[in-house]
Amino acid sequence: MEPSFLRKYVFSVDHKTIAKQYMITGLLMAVLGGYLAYVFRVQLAWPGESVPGFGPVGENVYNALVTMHGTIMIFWVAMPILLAAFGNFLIPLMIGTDDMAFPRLNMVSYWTFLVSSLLLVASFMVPGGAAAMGWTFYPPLSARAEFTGVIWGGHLWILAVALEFASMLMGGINFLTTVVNRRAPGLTMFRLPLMIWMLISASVLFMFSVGPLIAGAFMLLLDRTVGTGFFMPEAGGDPLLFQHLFWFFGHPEVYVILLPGLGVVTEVLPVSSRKTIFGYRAMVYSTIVAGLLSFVVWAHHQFISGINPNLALPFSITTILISVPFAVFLFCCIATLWRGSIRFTTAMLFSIAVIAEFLLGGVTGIVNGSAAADIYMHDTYFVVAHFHYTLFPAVILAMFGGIYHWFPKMFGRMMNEGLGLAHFGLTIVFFNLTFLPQFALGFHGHHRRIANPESFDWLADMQGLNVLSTIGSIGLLLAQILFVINFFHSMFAGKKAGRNPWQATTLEWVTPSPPGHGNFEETPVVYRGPYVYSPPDSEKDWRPQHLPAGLEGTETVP
Amino acid sequence: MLSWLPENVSSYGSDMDSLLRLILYIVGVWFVLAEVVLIGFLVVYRKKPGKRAAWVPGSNLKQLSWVLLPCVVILGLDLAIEAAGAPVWHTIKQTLPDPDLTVRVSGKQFAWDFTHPGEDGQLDTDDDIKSEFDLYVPVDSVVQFELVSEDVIHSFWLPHLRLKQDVVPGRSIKGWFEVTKEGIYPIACAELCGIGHTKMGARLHVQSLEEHRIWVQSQEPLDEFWEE
Amino acid sequence: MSNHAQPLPAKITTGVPTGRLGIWWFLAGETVIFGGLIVCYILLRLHHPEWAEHAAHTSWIVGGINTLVLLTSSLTMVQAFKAVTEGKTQRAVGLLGVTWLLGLAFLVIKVFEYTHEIHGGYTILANLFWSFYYLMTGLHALHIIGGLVAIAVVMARARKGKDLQRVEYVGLYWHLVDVVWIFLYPLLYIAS
Amino acid sequence: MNETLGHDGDHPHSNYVAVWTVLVVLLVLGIAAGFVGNPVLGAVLVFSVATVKAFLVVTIYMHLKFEPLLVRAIILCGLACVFIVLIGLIPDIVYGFGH
Repeated sequence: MEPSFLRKYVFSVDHKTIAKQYMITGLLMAVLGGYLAYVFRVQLAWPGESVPGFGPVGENVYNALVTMHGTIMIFWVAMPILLAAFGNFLIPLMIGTDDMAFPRLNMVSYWTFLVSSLLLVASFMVPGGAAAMGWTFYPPLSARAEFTGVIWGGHLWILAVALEFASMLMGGINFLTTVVNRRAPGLTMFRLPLMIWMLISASVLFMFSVGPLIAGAFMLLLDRTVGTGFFMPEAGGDPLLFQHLFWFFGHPEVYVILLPGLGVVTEVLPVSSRKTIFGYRAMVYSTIVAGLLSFVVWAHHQFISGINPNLALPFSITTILISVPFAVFLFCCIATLWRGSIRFTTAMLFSIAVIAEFLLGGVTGIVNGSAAADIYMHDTYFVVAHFHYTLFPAVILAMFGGIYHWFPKMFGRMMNEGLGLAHFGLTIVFFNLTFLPQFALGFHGHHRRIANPESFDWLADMQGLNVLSTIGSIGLLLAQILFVINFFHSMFAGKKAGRNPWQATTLEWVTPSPPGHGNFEETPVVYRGPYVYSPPDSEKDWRPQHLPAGLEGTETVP
Repeated sequence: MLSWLPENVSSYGSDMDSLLRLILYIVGVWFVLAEVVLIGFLVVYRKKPGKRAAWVPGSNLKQLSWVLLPCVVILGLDLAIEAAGAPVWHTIKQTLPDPDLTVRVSGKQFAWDFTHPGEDGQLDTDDDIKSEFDLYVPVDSVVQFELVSEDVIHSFWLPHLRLKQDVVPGRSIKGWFEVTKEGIYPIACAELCGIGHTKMGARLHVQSLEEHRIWVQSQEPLDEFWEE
Repeated sequence: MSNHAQPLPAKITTGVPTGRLGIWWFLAGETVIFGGLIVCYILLRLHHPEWAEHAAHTSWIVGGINTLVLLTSSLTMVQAFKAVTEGKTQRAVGLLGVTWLLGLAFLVIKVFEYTHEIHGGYTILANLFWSFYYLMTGLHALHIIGGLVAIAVVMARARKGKDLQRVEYVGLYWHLVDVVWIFLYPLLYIAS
Repeated sequence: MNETLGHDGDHPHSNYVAVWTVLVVLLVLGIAAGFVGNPVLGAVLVFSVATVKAFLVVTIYMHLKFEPLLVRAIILCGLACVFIVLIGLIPDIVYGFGH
């Protein structure tokens, strides 16, 4: 029986449809977030000028723009696309099952997310405009409407974020239960593709870190609406309490959106270099260590926020120690390329770029992680450049890598490689043009979140760098038009993809492209680890996970 | 990159600059090294006809040591960076030398209020000198400041002094600086504090001891205290 | 990670039914939320010893009765689960009904308590202690209401002999709400 | 979600009424501890009793003691996070800001 249109495409319980819904919603939100970035970048380069396509940017409008840009990119782009979309699409396929453990919960999770997105978008249109307290939402600024003049925008912001958290929690419960309980026969934890490890690590981190912030959000909402004083010193509350709750969540949250991106890299690298991943277990363990450490580093966001100065050193040490597991991870990625046979597909180029650019984000993190150096660098453009160099590769570049890689599986057609190459080149050039100058601005002491750099004389001679950065950001946004064209054109007119266009070994490539309802024609049985490429005892350079010994290599190449 | 730093005029600023230099050298070397290796691999091991990839799973310690040994070095360098940073942090944030002058800095939306002691050198007395936007301190003297906020969180930011400290309502946070060169330096607010955040700035006037004494004498004491 | 095929492991899943595992993940999330809230309260409470006076205005007798009600409802809930495993569906439905009524009784007592306190001038804005009091007990009461809805749904299905495994799941949730109250009671009513 | 009862997920049952009796006794003990003169000792007693009560409900009513390690680990991780927050914030929130 064919399900009705509504059941099939709208209120679907199929994990693949839900994944696509998440992806489309996330990409639309990314367009909005990018547009906001365009508006405030133009304001920063040419302060006071009317921005084409927007109009003049007032100071509170500027604050709202940066607040919403941060909020949207973290919670409505990174999380839905990397965690929810890739997670929903890949988990059942990669572990060889027909669907998530709780398909209806999955649907509820998406619709909760959609409602939260609509609430957030609606907050631009209410009187007073959108929230303008910074994406970190520090009280007291956020605890009383009169401090910013934004009333409904702030309420809606909290409500939307709370719903988004609820949606991601439901998704996380689903992911974890599915991976723990529904793996195909023979698929032990250490035969899971690394992407699955990254997704479940991210879900665990999210689930255990978000609780205190949800409690904090309840308190903040009461402070705003009822007038209680949980975070107001005159009532006996403490503003720093919220910062602690926020960053106890905030740092693991960075890894929640980072790990799935690194997971994409670990999937694409072996396929495109025809070589098994280097140090599978080392990568798994370093991810777990980094995840554990992420719970004891949160105060590094608060070195100069008035916390007890004696706390800085312990938190600084734990922070800098995080560089070790990530170094293990990245070196393993690089070592995977050693003596490989590298094919430069678009997905591979994006994955390599993730490593190359993330390295710069990683090493500059040391500057911020050192408590003393952070006295100077905190809240400057150096921090802005640093976290864009970590999050842009891990979120946006990895997202593109993942889409170019799994698009054939999602839609049954290949994306255009020529357009993909052009998209890649322009994206990388303009990304660096946007954010490299910001390191220099940070060194010069240009602090964040000011609408007009010309308010301060000492910043005047660096204004050229602001202009450069803005030109880069405009180019970066325009370059994405190529991706949009490629995405939609390939969806309908791309070259038909077979089951396994990349000759990859993991289970998702066993299914038809796109997989039908129920995914697998028969439950696959897994005989080996995920990345058996170019094994020494075989002519073929790949050996799928599901083929029994003796039958390896019998699968026809599509 | 260090040439982009604004001129340093504080006693501890040069320590900060050397720390930044040290960190940049260390991470710079590693960054370049990693990128060179990465790009080298990409070039050397690109797909060539008849050449197939090797089987290197990295599952034993011998192979893994290629990755783990550099990481041990990184761990050592991390600790070296911490060791270099700890004294700087200690100087700026964990010590309070005996002050030659104590001032109170009060952040509010969207201005800085400064309270200087009068001729008696004490705060909260009749001859306190208040000023908005202008902080006057003598050169080569230890200035202790007490940060308070009247409304939201601000951040007391003096780039030329390499000093930044958030100002939190409900807390009174103490710190210190010593300026080594006369002149006028910008003060900004580095924490988003509302609509006027962009323009929330002030000036630090660093005067010679003699000029500062004359300035203190020439100020009118506070009116409100006369009436008491 | 060898390239050679290895024999299949005998058993790969945890042995925990999927639904129950999902509930446990959910409960872990709830633990962190309530835990975070309780930690905030404890921290500020330690900072403000003077809150003891305010805490003295909560009634330990009414709170104690409510604790007894919830403990008893947990007993009937777990007995309902036992009845299900023994195949006594009608007995299970009856016990669920008793649990439901006890939950309702808890809410009714809570409403009287709130009314009394608000008439005494102790509103949510009276003091930060009372803000915490209303936030924590209110959030807990919302969980009770949610539990009542869930129990009603499970009861309706169980009466027809369907989805009996849900009796256990709703029970796990109900016990967690009970555990939260076990901590809220001394925090808000007793310790002064 | 289509499991039926009777497969390997089942637990043995304990004497729930006896546990309930213990819980009620503990409740009375907890209230009594609130009237101990020394506030520190009183608080320690009250919260020890509450912890024992919670432990009984979780292990027996919720059958945690029959669950595999994974399930216990889930709950313990949650509690560990709560404790990290508590310990990490004491220097700042309890002693951090003055009057």
